[in-house]
Amino acid sequence: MDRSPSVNIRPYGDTKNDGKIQISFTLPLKNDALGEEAAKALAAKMGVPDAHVTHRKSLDEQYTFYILYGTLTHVVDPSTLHVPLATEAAMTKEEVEAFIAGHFQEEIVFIGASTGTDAHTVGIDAIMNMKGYAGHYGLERYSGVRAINLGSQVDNERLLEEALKHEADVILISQTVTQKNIHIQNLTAFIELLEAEGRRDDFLVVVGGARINHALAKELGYDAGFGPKQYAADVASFCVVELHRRGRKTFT
Amino acid sequence: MDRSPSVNIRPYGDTKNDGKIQISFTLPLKNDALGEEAAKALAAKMGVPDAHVTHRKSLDEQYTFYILYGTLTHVVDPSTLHVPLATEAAMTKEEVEAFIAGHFQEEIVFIGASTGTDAHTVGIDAIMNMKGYAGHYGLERYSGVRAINLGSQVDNERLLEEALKHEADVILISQTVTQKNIHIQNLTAFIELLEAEGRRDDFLVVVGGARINHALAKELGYDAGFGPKQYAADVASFCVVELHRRGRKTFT
Amino acid sequence: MLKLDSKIVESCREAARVIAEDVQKTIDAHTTDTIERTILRLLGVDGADAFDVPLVNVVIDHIKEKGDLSKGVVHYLANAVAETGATPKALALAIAEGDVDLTRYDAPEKVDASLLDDAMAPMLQTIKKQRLKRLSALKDKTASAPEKYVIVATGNIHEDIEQAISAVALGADIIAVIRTTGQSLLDYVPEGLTREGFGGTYATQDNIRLMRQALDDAGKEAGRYVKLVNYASGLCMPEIAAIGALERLDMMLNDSLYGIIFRDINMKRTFIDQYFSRVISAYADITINTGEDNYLTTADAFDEAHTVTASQFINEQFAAKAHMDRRLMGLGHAYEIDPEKENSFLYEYAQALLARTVFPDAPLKYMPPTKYMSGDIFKGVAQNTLFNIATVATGQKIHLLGMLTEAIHTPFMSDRAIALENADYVERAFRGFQDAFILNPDGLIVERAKEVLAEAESLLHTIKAEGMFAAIAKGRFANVSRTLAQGKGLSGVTPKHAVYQNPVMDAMLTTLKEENDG
Amino acid sequence: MLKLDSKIVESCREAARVIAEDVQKTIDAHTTDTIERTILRLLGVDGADAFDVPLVNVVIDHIKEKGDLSKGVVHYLANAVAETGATPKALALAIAEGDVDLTRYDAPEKVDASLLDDAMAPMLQTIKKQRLKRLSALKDKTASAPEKYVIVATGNIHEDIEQAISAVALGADIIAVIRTTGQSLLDYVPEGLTREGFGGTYATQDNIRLMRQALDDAGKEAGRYVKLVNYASGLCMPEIAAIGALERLDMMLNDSLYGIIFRDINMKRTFIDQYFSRVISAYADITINTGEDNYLTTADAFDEAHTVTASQFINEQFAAKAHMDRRLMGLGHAYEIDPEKENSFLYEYAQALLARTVFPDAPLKYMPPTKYMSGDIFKGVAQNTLFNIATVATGQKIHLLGMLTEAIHTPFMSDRAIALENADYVERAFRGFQDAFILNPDGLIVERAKEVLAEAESLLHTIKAEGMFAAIAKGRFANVSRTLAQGKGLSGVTPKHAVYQNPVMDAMLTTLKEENDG
Ligand code: B12
Ligand code: B12
Ligand SMILES: Cc1ncc(COP(=O)(O)O)c(C=O)c1O
Ligand SMILES: Cc1ncc(COP(=O)(O)O)c(C=O)c1O
Repeated sequence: MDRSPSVNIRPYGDTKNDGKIQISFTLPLKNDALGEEAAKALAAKMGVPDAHVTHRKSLDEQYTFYILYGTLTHVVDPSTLHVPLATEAAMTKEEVEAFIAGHFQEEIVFIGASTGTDAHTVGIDAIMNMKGYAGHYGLERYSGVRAINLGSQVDNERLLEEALKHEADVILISQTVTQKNIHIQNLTAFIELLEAEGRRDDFLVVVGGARINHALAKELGYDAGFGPKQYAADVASFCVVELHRRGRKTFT
Repeated sequence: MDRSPSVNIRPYGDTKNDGKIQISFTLPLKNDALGEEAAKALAAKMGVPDAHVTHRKSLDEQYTFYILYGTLTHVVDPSTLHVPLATEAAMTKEEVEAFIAGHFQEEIVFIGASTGTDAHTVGIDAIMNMKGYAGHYGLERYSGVRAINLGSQVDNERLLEEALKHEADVILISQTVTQKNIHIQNLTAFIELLEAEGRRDDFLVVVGGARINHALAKELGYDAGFGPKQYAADVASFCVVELHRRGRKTFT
Repeated sequence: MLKLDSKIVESCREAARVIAEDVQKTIDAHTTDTIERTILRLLGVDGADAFDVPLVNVVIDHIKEKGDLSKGVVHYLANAVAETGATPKALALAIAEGDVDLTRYDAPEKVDASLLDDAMAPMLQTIKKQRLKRLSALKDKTASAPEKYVIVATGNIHEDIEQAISAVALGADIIAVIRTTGQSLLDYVPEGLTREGFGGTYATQDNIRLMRQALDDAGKEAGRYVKLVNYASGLCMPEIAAIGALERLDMMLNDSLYGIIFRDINMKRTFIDQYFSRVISAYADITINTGEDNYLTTADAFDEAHTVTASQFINEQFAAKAHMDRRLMGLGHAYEIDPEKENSFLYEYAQALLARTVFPDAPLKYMPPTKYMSGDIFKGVAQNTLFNIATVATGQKIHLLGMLTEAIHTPFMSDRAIALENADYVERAFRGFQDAFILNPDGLIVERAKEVLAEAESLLHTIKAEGMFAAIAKGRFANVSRTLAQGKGLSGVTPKHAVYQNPVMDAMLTTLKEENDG
Repeated sequence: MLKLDSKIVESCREAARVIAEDVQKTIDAHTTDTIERTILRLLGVDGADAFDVPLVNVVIDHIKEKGDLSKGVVHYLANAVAETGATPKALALAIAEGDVDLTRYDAPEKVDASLLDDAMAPMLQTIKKQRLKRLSALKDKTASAPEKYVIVATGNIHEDIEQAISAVALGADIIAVIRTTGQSLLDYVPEGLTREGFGGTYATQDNIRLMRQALDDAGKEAGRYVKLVNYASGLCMPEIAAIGALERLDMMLNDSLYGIIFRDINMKRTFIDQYFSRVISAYADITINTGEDNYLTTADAFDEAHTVTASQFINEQFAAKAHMDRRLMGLGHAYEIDPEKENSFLYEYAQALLARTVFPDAPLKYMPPTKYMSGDIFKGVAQNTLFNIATVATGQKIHLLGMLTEAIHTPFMSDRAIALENADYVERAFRGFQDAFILNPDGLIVERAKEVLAEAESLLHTIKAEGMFAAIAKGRFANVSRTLAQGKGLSGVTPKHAVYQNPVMDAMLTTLKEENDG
């Protein structure tokens, strides 16, 4: 069997390019044959012309949940795709430490917080605290790094104040609650604050969280974004390389 | 809250028209950031431009399973949809019996089988046998009906032979195995056989099974098709009305 | 049930009693802004001024500005009501308009608080009526199976109702309206119906009333009483408790430790607030839910299991101090052990059974897996299934259903439906579990339960020695450290003046004491 | 384990022994087309003629046309080989070309079967080698946890391999290649690699060999031996058993009752075939899987539970007659009780434990829910989770994993991955279950197990009285009735002539008897 990736990729169930796909959603329709047709019609618009409704369940008189299986007609060519990543090949902790020792005159100061009304600290702690997460030590444990973790529910204003006070090089922001895009509002507000204060170029500003990725971060005016299964070494790699590129604190 | 169905329906998560949808599929790509982009690109083609890959799991080095959530931009207007159903308002067993007593001179003969290599009998038994299924009696229990169940793995040729021998009015076929569309082949062959023998108009020919519906049945040249959660009364309703319409065995 | 050494259990309880008693000294010596606002609410003051500032805030801010809140709002209000003949609400409106200066009614001695009886009586009457309504609605109910508890959290009260109706149709017994992120840090209770929240919906009196009505209607259709839950923990603990009592909430999240640890609320402030809020809930016959389960989201559920048990003992004593009946103490625990861990189910079982055994009368609130839920919804269903089994098999009472999308979003209508169906299925499939199996007295589960209890005992004695405030500062709960002088809301704490009085709490306590003796 | 009345168990076993003995008389008196073809295969005949007809079929059809199959193929072949000096395969090719008439070698007396020893020896040698290979690969394996068994069923052997490699990477211990629908009704074993099957893939020698190689490779990478399974039941039972023995299958679905009931195969034909097929598997040290689980797809799993138990007793005796070691008897049972039923888990538990207790040495094959699986994949995950728990908690051996899409399609790669992850999770979470819990001797589970055993005993005695053939005609299994004169394949049954000999079976039985005595 030829296992080399082809150009036009389709989903796979049990036969190459069979396009098999599973979908589920709720429609505000009562649980009857018409609703089932509506579900199939939506699937058809999605490119699944042969969808089977394998299950439909009334959620109450006006709502029905549908599970569908079918064949997706769309294809994707991975070679045309761009992967928005802050750092392609992250260094290990030791490599980051060596890089710092080899390139910078002073220690690098990271200041971080979970901002706004967000009370989730596990993510920022995972990146910053000694202990780290899932076997990856946090920045506090890195030689050449000073890590200041302000905790959660920190106002944008206070975060900037503290960053200035500690002469931070990098500002780390964590956002976990994303319902109704509250994180977008809050993250945008911080960049606006930095710009209003004329401080945008004084820091690398990095954001992370379960629903954050690099593309979104860039879009919002951040230098980088990190999400699930990314750890201190990933952020640190990006930051030290970028700070070095900007000539900050580097050997002359 | 206005609970009347709107014209343009979208999926519903927790806010009217939010379009929330869940998708899963496997791609023949290794588990990395590029694969994730490919998954999102496919979702975008499906009309889910903001899909989040909430999970990706390596199935082996060359395959990855993705779970996505996102917002579907497509809408559907249920008023434009046609519901292909054999019978809109099915009668109860008693109503069917009364209808037969009131309209036909003789008893109606149903002959049924699970055909080809299909060994699944539970479906055809559900329709035909005394006991029925899920609390719905089978045709054998209907007064005015003679039900002959040939069981499973019955050749198309033998089915026709027996139908002629018993002077059946209705032929019932059950098909459960649908992999690689084997049922389509088998069902098509039966209609071709009927036509070749010049017998297509001698019977109502009805098909049923887990993946069968009326639209498919019509497409294949059958008079009707029935699927899950349809029972003897549904088939009987359709058949007696249709036989009556065709003037078969009816009072003059 | 487990066979435990009753001496150890008693030793835990005794240590917790001393710990709570020690904190109670601070509680008794202070009042807070929200306590004073609560008194006003229970004297009939509601609504807001032209700038949407709640009238109760207007009045208390007014006293803080012009007078001395340590004397208590009653000190100013009693004579004002007596002299003007106006109701507290009318006075509040006048203050908002700038027409009245309450501090004019200051007096050197304790005022005659019974001057406010006319204002207070109808409010207490309302609470009693609501209590009776609930009791009679539930009187035929034999609480056998766990009660299925689901949350709604759309941010929009109208959508919340839409979602709740579906949940009721599918068998939910209890609906909790999660609060929007950040509300617990607001030092006021917002007003009106709201359509914009994040990760939850504002807890306002109007929102609660609307949902209560919707659940009463849906419950009528479904042929059963559906319970409503909201959240008191935060800077407005007693106010929300009062609103809950008036609007017939049936359960109330109510735990200072949650606020301290996870919201960085000042510990003094919230312990003081918690006391009054629990008195109110006890009086209104509202079940409280405590938040020990949350510890396991930041601390390891296996290693720190005993901190949950210890905290339950302490919360029991805090509730007892508020004269709360045991049957209202919905102490929290959770199914949060890493699914990678060998025998995770058995350890969870041990923990759940330990809680049931030690607190036999408490309607324990049992939280589903959250921390180890991931974007893999199919694995999530399996995790929730195991949790549901533990719930049924150990006979838990308040069964918070896990959502397969826990790691993704606040629940969709379909997520809840899947959860309810799973819970039903497991409940049916395992109903006779306790009849079929006996615990091996030398087996893994019994051993683990004993171990956790022993560790809890040791922790409780340590805390007894160092005091609750120090224990929190040392990060003994949830691995989070908070100090006495730190945290939000400290400025709202005031030592009570010699003339201070809280006739509302006194009235409630009198009733509660009578009931307990009766 | 259950404490059961050993007298009842013995009474069941004794009745089953009589039942099997009775059927054995018919078995001993007959041969069948496929048995004769099997002998040829084990004398080295393979391949097909120009029209893709397997040579073994060519030869047997030739004898049926020109001679008398009741004398057996050996009767004709022995002298032909001796006289021509050609191998059986060369002769078969010549017959296919029309160059040889085997019936020319007819003889009035029994021929000297040892004339075929040279042809037989290398084949038996191959089987022994394969057996040794398996044994040495498995020798370090301590069979503790249930072995995770998944199916592939794409219809295309190349895709099957693709799917199997993924399953191995994710922890599968056993891979079964499901056969295409209808193969069991073919009175020949198709030849070559195949890419077109429906609901499964053709079981051909080439397909099996290719998959065996793929699993050996994947297993090497994964650091463990991966078992391969295929299906013998049907019209070619012993032939497929022979192919399995030669190609190192590790397990073989092998049950006449399945064929009779679900494939409408004539009972005489398939009982006769089954005997030889089990001798071959016993000789090759291949575990058989029986099909009692299937009964519960047409009969109610609760009401008819005892029919499964009774059938297991009978299958045990049929296997014993074939000199099969108990550790090769993968008797089937299943988790098929309606999930709507109260205490479904506990009843399933009782049934699973009953089987484990009554057949302590048999590596029971435990089937997941199939009948009550629906298009609701999320509920399906929950059903499979409960099944996995029953598997681990009762210590089953062969753990067929349930698929969340059971009601929809043969498994996708991702379905299997979800199933494997679920099984792993449950296995870890419940490992110490048996240490933690003791069965309540007066509880639901024990009571139910006793009830089922008692019903099984009564059924076995009824069958003993009426005979197996009559019992099947009465629809005692799976609610399906089949009669002796009905069903597919009857024309392939021939009473043995006085000169009939089967030296292959004799050689195997001799070895097996020696082993059993040793
Ligand atoms: C633990 C938890 C809590 C704890 C938080 C304790 C604490 N001190 O952090 C408690 C119990 C207090 C809590 C409360 C609430 N929670 Co909460 N909570 C969770 C939970 C279970 C786990 C989150 C977690 O710790 N993940 C582990 C960490 C390590 O992952 P992570 O944050 O993604 O971090 C990783 C990366 O994203 C990245 N990263 C993260 N931050 C940063 C920053 C930088 C700079 C970088 C480089 C990288 C980075 O690195 C980390 C390691 O890879 C999730 C559900 C779930 N299973 O995901 C819900 C969840 C996040 N909570 C939620 C909600 C709504 C709330 C509440 C608002 C409502 C309520 N339930 O009462 C409250 C209030 C909190 C508030 N206002 O913020 C929702 C959010 C929904 C949404 N998408 O908007 C979730 C998804 C649950 C749900 N389905 O409803 N919660
Ligand atoms: C029971 C069963 C079996 C039993 C069958 C016993 C018997 N005597 O019927 C046994 C164990 C023998 C079996 C064997 C096989 N099975 Co099977 N089996 C099932 C199972 C578990 C349930 C099917 C069932 O009985 N449903 C209940 C009935 C009542 O539903 P129904 O057929 O849909 O009927 C309803 C309607 O469709 C309608 N209807 C049906 N027929 C008709 C006809 C008419 C005229 C009308 C009007 C209405 C009607 O009315 C009924 C009531 O509403 C399904 C999985 C599942 N949970 O669905 C797999 C399943 C159908 N089997 C499958 C397969 C592949 C096989 C095998 C080929 C492979 C194997 N596993 O070895 C074999 C061989 C069978 C063969 N060649 O046909 C696949 C089919 C995949 C596909 N889509 O192609 C399934 C889906 C399992 C899977 N995921 O792999 N199977
Ligand atoms: C006891 C308790 N109170 C309150 C909350 C919620 O508080 P907030 O509204 O601050 O998120 C929780 C969260 O689960 C809790 O357990
Ligand atoms: C014992 C046994 N043999 C054979 C089969 C499959 O037979 P077929 O290939 O005829 O579908 C099964 C099905 O599960 C079985 O249980």
